[in-house]
Amino acid sequence: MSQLTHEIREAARKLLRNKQAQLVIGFEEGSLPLRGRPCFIRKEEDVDRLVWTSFSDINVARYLAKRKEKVALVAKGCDSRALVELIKENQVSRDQVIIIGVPCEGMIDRPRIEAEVGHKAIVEVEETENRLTLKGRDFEKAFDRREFLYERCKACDHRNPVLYDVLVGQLVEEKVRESFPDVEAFTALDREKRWAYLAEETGKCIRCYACRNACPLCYCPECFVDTSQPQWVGKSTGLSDTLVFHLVRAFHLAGRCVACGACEQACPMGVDIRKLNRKLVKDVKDLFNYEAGVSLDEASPLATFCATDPDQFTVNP
Amino acid sequence: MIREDAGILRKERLESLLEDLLRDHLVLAPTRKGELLLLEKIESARDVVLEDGKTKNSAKSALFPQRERMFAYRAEEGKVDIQVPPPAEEKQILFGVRPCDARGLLLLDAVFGGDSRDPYYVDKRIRTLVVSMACVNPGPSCFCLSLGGGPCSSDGSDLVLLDLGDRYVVEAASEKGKAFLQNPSFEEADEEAMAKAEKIRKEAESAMNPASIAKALEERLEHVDDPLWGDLTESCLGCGVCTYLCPTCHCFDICDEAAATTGERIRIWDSCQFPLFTQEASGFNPRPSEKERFRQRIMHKFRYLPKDRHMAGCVGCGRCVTECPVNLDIREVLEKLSRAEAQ
Amino acid sequence: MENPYVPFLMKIEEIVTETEDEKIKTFVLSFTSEEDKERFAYRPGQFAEISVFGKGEAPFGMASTPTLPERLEFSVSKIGVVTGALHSMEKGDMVGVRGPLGNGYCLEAFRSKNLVLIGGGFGFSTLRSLTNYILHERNRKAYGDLTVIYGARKPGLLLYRRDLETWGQRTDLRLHLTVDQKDKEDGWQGNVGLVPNVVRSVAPSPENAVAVVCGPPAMMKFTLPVLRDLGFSDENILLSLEKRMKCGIGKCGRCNVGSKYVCSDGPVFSQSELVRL
Amino acid sequence: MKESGTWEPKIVAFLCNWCSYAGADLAGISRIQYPPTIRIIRVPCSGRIDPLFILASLQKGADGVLVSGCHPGECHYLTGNYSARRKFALLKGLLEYVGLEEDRVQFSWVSASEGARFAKVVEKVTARITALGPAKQLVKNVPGGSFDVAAHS
Repeated sequence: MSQLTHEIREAARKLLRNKQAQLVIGFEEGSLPLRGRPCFIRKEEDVDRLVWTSFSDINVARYLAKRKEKVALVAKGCDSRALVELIKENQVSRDQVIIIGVPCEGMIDRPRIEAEVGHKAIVEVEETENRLTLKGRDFEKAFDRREFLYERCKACDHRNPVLYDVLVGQLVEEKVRESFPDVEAFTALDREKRWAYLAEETGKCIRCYACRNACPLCYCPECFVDTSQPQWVGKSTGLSDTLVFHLVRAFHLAGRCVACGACEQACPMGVDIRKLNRKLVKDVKDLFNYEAGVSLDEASPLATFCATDPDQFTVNP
Repeated sequence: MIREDAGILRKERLESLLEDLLRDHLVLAPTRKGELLLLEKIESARDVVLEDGKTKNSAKSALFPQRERMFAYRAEEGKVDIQVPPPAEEKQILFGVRPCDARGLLLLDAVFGGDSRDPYYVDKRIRTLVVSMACVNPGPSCFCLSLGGGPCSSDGSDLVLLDLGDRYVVEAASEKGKAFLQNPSFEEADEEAMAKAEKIRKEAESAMNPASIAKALEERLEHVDDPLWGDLTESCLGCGVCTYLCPTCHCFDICDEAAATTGERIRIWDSCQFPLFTQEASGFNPRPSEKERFRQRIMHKFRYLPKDRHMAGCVGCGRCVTECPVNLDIREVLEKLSRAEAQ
Repeated sequence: MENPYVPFLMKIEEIVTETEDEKIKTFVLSFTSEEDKERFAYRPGQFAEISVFGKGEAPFGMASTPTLPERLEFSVSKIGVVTGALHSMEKGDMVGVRGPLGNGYCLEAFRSKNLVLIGGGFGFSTLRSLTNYILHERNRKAYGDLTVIYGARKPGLLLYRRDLETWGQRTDLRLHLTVDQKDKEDGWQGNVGLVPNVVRSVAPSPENAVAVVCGPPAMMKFTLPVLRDLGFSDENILLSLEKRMKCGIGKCGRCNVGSKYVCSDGPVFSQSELVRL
Repeated sequence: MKESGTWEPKIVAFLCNWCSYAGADLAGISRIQYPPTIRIIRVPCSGRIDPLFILASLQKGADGVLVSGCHPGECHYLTGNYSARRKFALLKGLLEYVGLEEDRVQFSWVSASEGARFAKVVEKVTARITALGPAKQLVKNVPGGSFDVAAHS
């Protein structure tokens, strides 16, 4: 058992025992190799289900909205950032949550590992320090986990929780401020190439809405794709409607997206959803000097303005 | 001849067989699109990927596509003209689907066939030959055995291929399949091959770790208000992954896509996991939360369909297990329901 | 192969605004071909899917009676996309119709029985169909006593005013109208009270009788125990359910309730069937 | 669409009631000529514009969209256009990024007294969109003139 797992369990046990929290939301082992999953602990005797692995990759802040009880949340950097936005948007009250902060060293990119072993069935996984051993029926392969992190985790500059009440483990060193080489590289492509890429990615989408439903900040009671009067977006999988869904969803997350990757990770079809979000994260930073989910005090960029905001994009005859 | 419903296909003849079929068939087979393994129309035998397990999408996509035109219309000056697309002429082959997917077609047959036949499905179905690939190496999420199928089951297939290493044993499971075996690519099956196939079949079955879905489940499902449902569904995101990728889920919506005077009526997949599925125009929703919707999914599959169509709405393919974004494992749900006493 | 998803065309002959709030209109439709008319042999309690091309389809129970086979009537409450579009249509416009769908009321089982029809609000439309069917001179003798209890929220929301007047003058039918509330100005002389209470005070005899209930969920829920108290057995209480439906032929899965589909197994169920679901 | 050669674009123009709409009116009563390419939708403020309005226009076959509001600092509701400006900047960037033809969606500020400016904006916007030709990228393919059953299935 890792030290972090141990410390998370102890923190949860204490909070439940002292009745400081009625519910602990954290991670447990999944039912399959390479999988973790959210878990909901209400009794002290269940605390040992909690674990911390390279697969504790779901954004659990998603489960906070509309709860009545006092909740302790096991939060890595991105969970805590989502929580900051939720608090700012009055979806969660700060007093209602006890944050068990976990410094995060990145989560493993499951699809990439699966491709690495040639899509063979993985039956068992062992994790020790930075070593990951995968076993199948007729193979065994070991990896350095640091080489197989999600792209978003490699680029992450908020690995430590930005907000916490209890800290487990030791804070890790943060990377230097992120630049956006991916966005710049994509921008440099021909317009036709960019459109073709997005059309192809959109073409994979099956409109299951896993991206939206996994997103900690997509909490609208009625999503714009679901309204019928008027029906803004058609329900079928044609390029036009599907792309408009992704564009507007990305736009609704402008200045709010904390780059946790819950969307792309939930997507069963491997659609490059973050392509759009990353562009908006960059523009929000460049144009309005704002970064989502890092400060409780700073106003959200689309809820405020500045007289000197950029204007060059308008037509000036 | 040992058995007239069995034959041998040497692996080196697979490509020429497929090329041959491609001449006058629409052939759908597992193929890679980037990292995705999809059951899709192939252009060349070389696109086929038979070894990598099940495709991301299920075989239902071939017969019950996510989006399908029911008819086109033109409505002008008090006149309406409706045009129904003519049924496809081309024969199609689903090549290399897994036995779970083939078995799933039986449920779709029961739903879309039967009373008031669904012409869109049935037209395609009668033109379709299903050649499945037995699973000699079932994955950790597979549980077909728990639902009456098996890694080498022939239910729903016309032919089943079983990999012996250098060749396939091919068994026909229908008259259509038998007729197909007349193709000169196949050779006569020999005793040794058949015995080897049987051994592999047994091994594949014993390598599986079926979920223990007890008889008690049936009785337990009678208790709609079981408090266990709340605990079971706490992590559910309410997305449509499980139902859209499921080989048996078949719920759909019908809607119009319109320009000013012309348009089309389409049907598209829908999911019982979405609030809009049952929400009435007044805003009232008989299934207001993930709990009721998840329960409906389980009930429909394991209680209603067995009564109504004499077959569970689940073939144990495990797609919902591997693809659920939060790993809400249906096997565990069923096990818990089979185990616990109703309260 | 017969395609059950393709509608045939009908022409709007007349549009009757039924209620004072103009939210419910009855559309009188005529067939455009003799074949369509012949194929559309229906019984009260069945429904049809009406298409507004470009907007979609929605299910409506037939409010007309099969004894007048030239015309179909549908009462439409303006709440959603299709109903909104229907409400803006005019005389002469074309709509698509698919049907008849569903099981309808089991007329064979009603023969020589006393019938108690209990309707609330908009749910009364198929009971109007049934009432007019039974009152037809060819049919009346085949059935026993006929009691109709019908309520709306306000007097101005009662449907089928003309029918109600005619029925009120007949001696072979006991008609009890009620409203939940009345205004001072509307001059309502009749009953004031909720449908379940009216059923209790009318107290129809369960002897050789069948009760048919159709109305909003709350009304059905509270009427049920009253009927049971009066001695009606669950087999003799029929309910017409309303659910979101799409295909109308038991395929699309939307209206699944237990192992039944409201569209193809219903919409009419006996209470004893519903208890088992 | 007219015969080839005489094609002119259809442009949906969302105009703020308090400025650009009045500006368009002024252009009209001042008899200032500008291309008859725009279909005006009056909105109470440029802050009312939801990106969905713009995208839905393109889906339904508009060749371009123009959004025009009050000059920054002159909003009838004080700050509506300031908020809108931030949204528009992000939207414009996003649409460009995904490879939508850049000039399909354009924004401008025109006051109630600027009839001539309004005409010039329309001229410029029309010229750019005309140069692009009919929009294809986001248009939703509904069986149209050909009424072709085989297509799009």
